[in-house]
Amino acid sequence: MNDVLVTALFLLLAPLAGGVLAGADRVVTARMQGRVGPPLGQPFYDVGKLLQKDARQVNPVAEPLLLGHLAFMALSGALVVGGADLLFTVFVFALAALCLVLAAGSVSSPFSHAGAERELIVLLATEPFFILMLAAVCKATGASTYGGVLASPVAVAAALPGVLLAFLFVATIKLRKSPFDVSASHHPHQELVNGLTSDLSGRLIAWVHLAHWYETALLAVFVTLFFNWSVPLGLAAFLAAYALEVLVDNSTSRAKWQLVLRSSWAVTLVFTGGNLLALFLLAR
Amino acid sequence: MSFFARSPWILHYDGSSCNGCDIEVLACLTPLYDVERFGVINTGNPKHADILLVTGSVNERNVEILGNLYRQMPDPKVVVAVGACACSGGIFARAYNVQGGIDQVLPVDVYVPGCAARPESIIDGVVQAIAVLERKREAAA
Amino acid sequence: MDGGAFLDRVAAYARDGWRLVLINTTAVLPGEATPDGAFDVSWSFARGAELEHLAERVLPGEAVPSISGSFPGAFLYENEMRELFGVEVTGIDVDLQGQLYRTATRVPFSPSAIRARLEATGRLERSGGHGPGTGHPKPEATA
Amino acid sequence: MSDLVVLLIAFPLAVGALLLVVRDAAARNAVVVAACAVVAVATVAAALSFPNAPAFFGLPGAVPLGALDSAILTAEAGLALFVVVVGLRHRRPLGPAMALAQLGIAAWLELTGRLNEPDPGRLFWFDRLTLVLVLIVGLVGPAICVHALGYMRDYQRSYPRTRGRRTSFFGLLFIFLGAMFGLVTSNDLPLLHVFWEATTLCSFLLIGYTRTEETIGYAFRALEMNLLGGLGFSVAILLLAGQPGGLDLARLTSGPAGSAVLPAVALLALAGLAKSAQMPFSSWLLGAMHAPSPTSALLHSSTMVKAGVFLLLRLAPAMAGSAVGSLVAFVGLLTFLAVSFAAVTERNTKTVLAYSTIASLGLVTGCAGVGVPETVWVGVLIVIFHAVAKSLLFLVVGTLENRLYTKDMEQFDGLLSRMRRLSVLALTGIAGMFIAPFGLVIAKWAAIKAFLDVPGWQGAAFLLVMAFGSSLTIFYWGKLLLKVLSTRAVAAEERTLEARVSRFEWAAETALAAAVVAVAAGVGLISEHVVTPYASAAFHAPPRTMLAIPPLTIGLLLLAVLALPVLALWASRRTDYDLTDFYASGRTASAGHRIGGALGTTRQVTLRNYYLEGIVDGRLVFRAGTLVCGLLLAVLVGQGLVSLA
Amino acid sequence: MPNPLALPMVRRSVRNLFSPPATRRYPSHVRAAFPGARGTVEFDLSTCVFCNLCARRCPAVAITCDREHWTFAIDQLRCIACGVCAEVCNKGSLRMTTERRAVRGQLDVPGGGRPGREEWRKPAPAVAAGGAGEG
Amino acid sequence: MKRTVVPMGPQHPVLPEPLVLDLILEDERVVDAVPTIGYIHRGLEAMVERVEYTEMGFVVERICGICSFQHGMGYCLALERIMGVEVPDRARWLRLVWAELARIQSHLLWLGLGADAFGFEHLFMHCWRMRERLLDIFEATTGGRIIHSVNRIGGVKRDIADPELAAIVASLRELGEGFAETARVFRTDPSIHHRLARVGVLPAADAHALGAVGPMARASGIRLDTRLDAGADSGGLYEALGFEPVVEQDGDCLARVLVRVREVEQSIELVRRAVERMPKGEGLPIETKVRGVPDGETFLRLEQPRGEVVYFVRANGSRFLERLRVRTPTFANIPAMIRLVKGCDLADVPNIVLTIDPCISCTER
Repeated sequence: MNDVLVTALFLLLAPLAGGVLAGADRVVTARMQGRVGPPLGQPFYDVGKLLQKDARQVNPVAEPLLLGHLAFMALSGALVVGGADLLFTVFVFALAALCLVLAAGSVSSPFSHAGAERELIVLLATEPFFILMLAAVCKATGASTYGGVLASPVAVAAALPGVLLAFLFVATIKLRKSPFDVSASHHPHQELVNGLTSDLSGRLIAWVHLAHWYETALLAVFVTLFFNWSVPLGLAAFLAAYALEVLVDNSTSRAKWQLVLRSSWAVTLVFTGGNLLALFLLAR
Repeated sequence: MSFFARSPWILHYDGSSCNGCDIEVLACLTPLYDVERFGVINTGNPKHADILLVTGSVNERNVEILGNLYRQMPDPKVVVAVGACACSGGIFARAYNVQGGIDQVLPVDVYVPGCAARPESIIDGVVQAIAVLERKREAAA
Repeated sequence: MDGGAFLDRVAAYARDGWRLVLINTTAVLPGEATPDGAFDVSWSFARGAELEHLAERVLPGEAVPSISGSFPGAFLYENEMRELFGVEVTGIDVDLQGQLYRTATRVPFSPSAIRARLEATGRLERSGGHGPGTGHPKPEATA
Repeated sequence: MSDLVVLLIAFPLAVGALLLVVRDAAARNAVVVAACAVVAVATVAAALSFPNAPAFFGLPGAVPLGALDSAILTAEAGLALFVVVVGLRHRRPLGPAMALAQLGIAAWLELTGRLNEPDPGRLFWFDRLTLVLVLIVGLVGPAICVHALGYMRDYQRSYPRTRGRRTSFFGLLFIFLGAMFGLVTSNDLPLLHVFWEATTLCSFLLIGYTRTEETIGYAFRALEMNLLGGLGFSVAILLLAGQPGGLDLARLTSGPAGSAVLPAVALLALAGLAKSAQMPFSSWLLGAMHAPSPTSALLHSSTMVKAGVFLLLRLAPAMAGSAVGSLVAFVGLLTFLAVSFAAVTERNTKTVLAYSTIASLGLVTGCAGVGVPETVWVGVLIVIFHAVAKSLLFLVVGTLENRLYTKDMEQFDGLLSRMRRLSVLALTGIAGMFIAPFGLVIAKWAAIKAFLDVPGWQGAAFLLVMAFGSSLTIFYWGKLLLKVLSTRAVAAEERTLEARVSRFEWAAETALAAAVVAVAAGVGLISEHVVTPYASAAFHAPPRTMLAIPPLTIGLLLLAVLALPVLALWASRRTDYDLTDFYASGRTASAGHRIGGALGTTRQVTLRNYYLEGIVDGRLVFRAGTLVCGLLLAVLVGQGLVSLA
Repeated sequence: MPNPLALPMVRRSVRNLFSPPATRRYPSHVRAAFPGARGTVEFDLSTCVFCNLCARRCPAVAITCDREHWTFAIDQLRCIACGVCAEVCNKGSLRMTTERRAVRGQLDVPGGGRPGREEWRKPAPAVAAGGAGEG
Repeated sequence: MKRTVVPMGPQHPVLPEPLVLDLILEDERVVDAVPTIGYIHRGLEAMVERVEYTEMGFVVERICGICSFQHGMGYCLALERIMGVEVPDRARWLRLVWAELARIQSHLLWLGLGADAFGFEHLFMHCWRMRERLLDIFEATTGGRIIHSVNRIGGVKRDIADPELAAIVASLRELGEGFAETARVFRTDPSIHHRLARVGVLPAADAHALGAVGPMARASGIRLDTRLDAGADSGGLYEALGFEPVVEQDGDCLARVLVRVREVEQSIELVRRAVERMPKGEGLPIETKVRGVPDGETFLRLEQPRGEVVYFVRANGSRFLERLRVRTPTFANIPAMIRLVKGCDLADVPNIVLTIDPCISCTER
């Protein structure tokens, strides 16, 4: 029963929290750039408007896929907090990302296509990390569910410092922050003209926004895995990490995808792989 | 106020402007004018945009482009002519390759005068465009 | 014009370290010397503070050789010359096929186009009787 | 039971022989369809009569064992003779040499009487793994044969020179199926070896079907690599011949192998690795891609390579905990990783499918090598899921190839707009390969969980391989999906392409697509009734509960995933969209997917997938993997040879 | 190659975050115009003698000065505020002020503004050109 | 062999002005690029037929809204040369001050656009924030932020009072102190180096052969600056200030950025020295009254922020010029840009296009 309640709460609150965080992100970004910036509720106004606006559809396939993106993104978070097997959720998470790739790629337009390909590369760059991260968490705690990890006496962050470090790196990619916002960007001057969402309009963009809010919430949940002795501490750590991402976002240029892929694999291999190896060697 | 008034996303197209008005449009985004205060995002993509800001006049070649951009914007949408050239052809109205203001091609809702149009005027124009956007949404609803 | 000798001179400029500064065309309206109009074409080269020009008068229908062999950056000037003035240029290495400007008025700087515009503004009598030489009308009364 | 098994072996062989002489197309179609029906019914009957416990049996009636022995020897001699003849005719002496060596071993054993008499009641072994393989061979195999009826008609239009050989093609398909049935049911190693070599020979003939210089080269490569494995098999028989009960597969694999039989197990594993196209033997399967698509489908999904992993899975309890097991595991997982890298740089669709097959089999091999109940559970599941999904994909690609005259996936642009039905079938197959919660993803997930318990650095290494390999899998399948799912404004005539696909092809593909969904939906049942009991029996210990996700969740997820294409199809009835309304920097787009281009031209918008140029060098990774795995195998074989000496 | 971890812009980002924004909050705060700024050309009918000099010299042809009907107009949407007219006017009837010219709506423009071309105002064709398998 | 076709432009957010590039890609490597311009062609050279030479300056300074001051100045210089007008000293120095201010403004604007092209939004914002200081100076001294209309044949229309000049120098010093930090970002930021270093390398020989000018040529190690060579616009003033052009050697995108960064610093210093050197005092003449009509032709070069601009003017003794030809720096730099785009990555295209600091409206007129 408790699981059902937590799942329902997540499904309801995650977009709210994600939206507020996105709004705070925009305000802080503006302030870092010396501007006033939009009101805190701006992301909600944007989504509200997008839902009211006409949608020009280029093909009939994109919208179902985008709804799939939203649904699976919400589901993967819900599965985690709802007590499903952690390692299984990573595949649902990947499926959600894939839906977005396919929605963009289903339009045979050069910019959407390039965005889709880059998002696929982003998936390739981050997926190994998420698999290894969850495997490491499971290995360190001996648990296989969110509840199990929280109940474990092992302090995950202490056991997995390398993985946590790598998480910070990979989160930059997943949060679409500079220097790793290669597949989509809210910055106006971008060679891909938003890439993934180039050919979406109206409510179709709203689905992408909502899904991203769920994704942000899921990343927050992932951080609480590391701070399994105190969920509030985990959330605070996530906020701190997010603030750091915003700072880096405002202090770097956008990298090329080749660098994103190479560096993310290197970080995954060295920090996550190294930590995992240590875990296995010390386990006996 | 509906969501439209709080989230007007703009698309800027340079018809055949001298860059003067273009850079003033861009300057509106930068810290000293910061139109993001009004929820404005410079989208660069007609499919995301609510307001089309056009600088520069119409010539033979950009008729087609302007038409495509306008058509690709989902309803409701508003066109703002920024600067003398976009409003009327300005000083270049008599040049052989200039057909005149963009209202030759698109239904212009707001005219922003000036050569170059000042950022304050452009902000005025956007604010007025938001009101037009709101009226159009109500009319459609 | 003697195309071969001209290209040799241009090649000498390239060899001696000059750079191309401008290829300029000026339309000459029909007059006594040039009943169909003509073009004054000049090629300007610079080396440091030095500046030298090659000038040719080209009659309609006459072709000008491209100098893009010696100065690869020349193609833009030459395409422009052909598109705006109607001066035929032979052997451009990057031929833009008349798609550089795609003006509404074809060849807007041809003597006849200029003449038509001048007539439309009333600055030129439609009969077109005016003095020799550079061709443009002498100042009419600007009361 | 035993009657059915003998029927399953003998009937296809007989039909095959019959088809070799039937020249009339209509008659052939009738024979093939009828024979397929019989095989499928017999397969189901065999499955239904499975007594829920491993069964051993001999030949029905009183066939004297001596007759069997001489039959085996005769068959071996016949096979060797055939290899010698073709090998000499094409001046490829390596194959004949190995075939003669095998014949020599068999003959020596037989003539010197060193071969222990097999237990007449234990010639055949039918347990749950056999059940799985029999179902795959007996259901997927016929589907491929039916598909081939339509496919080969069109294929001959593309390759007119092969016209006369259609007869032998269908005959070979059935002989292949018969040999496979024999292979998966045999318990006596010399008997198994005959079927083993028979499949090698069938694949040789099928790969070289077009008889161009190129395909003959590939056919010989396949022959030689598999004969090398077969030679290992022969040597293993030689080593085991002296051991009491050593040639009884069930006894050999009843538990961890002692040091006396371990070298033989290693050599048997070598045979399995060669047949399942693991590195360094992967190149034969890639070469086999040049054969007609039914051949590819057959080799990849239900026969040839499945025989390899079948043997490895059989050997898993024997290899467990030994260095042989570790070596096999590393070969499998390294192969998985290396070919996944290679696949992302490949644009020939069939080659991508081939890499994916090798990768999946690598995973099975790895699982077999790790040798714990959980990994064997995973391995068997992969075999099942892979067989249905991959056969479907090969058949669909075959159909596409005959319609579009290309295997280049870059030419599949706008497939959804051009061939809607085929796209849905392709989507189903691709989804089966890598989308949660279809079987292969369940299997990968379970493998990761199982590897978590592998102690020491190996566990970490396996997990790294899984993490990177799985991500690469997502990348190359994702690219293919992008092509299949893409829409574009196409010319009207392109939308009639589908109309010419034969009903044989539709029938086979639809059935397999249904099977993909069915096994995904039934994964809980399959696990509970087949795979888990098998793993328990093989290791005398039950695997940990593997499906921690409640089957209900998987079912719901499956429904959600399946809802996507349904929604998409439903949505495609809408008319409020415009395929030319894409963003083209303000340029005018028009039908035929053309836009205004530079310099006043119009330009067709073409889109090309990314191949990670400059980041991943597929050939280099493939070569490196081949080299490393070759060294590992040298160690493996070295052990066997040292003990022989 | 610079240090990959040193991000020199971080200082500016942090400093900005904790300082007030540089934004001039137009329209709630309106900055006074610079004294010599060229804003609007103002016309005083009472002193004008309709000499037409301004109209002839205006490079943008924004002035219509009709001597016969005693009418005078400046098209503010065409005016480039170069100041030539004010400079040449002997009577001081034209004056350059620092005031910004007002933004106009469609209805405020003489003639109501042109409607643009008909074809662009139509909705996009509802035909799925080569729709997915509609054939 | 199938390739991706990316239609970049005419409307593309990376391109501030309409410019068409058909990019043919493999992965994201540009294997071919077909450019087209011509969307901003107005035909303003032909406006000499309808606008008298006295007002033609207003048209010329609207060739481009970024280097507007130099365009107005160049037109006046050409006419002054034809008509043999001597410009008062103070006016010449004032023109130099405005020209350098315009260079700072233009470079800051460009540095911002360039930063946005490689995805550094904050840097864009910051450069444009600094640029507003220049615009305020311009508006206070000329009456216009963008289009200044302060030149006239024979001199300038407005004087800047000496205290105001001192204030400008002080303001620029403050700007320079702030800019030092920004310059350090351009010089040392690793993410900028990743995007710009060794990207779009134009060797000196190619730069020369393709006729590159301005910062584009100077970044490739060519000491080419019209302020130095022709002396047309300054009549020796720059020499008096000890001017030496900024030259970088690498020829890549980063070098082109750094040339402009250094020129901002240089121009701040040039303004300071010019204010020091110029004749001071109230009521000094700033313009020579011009009478009559021009007759004859001239060929004039001067250094705009983007490089060498060429004016060819032919007058025939009427109030209407016979021919005006403006060859802007971008026109000269486009061949080099086209060469650089081939073989780069899609993500490099904006950087390469922008580092020539393209001004298409200049180019097409």
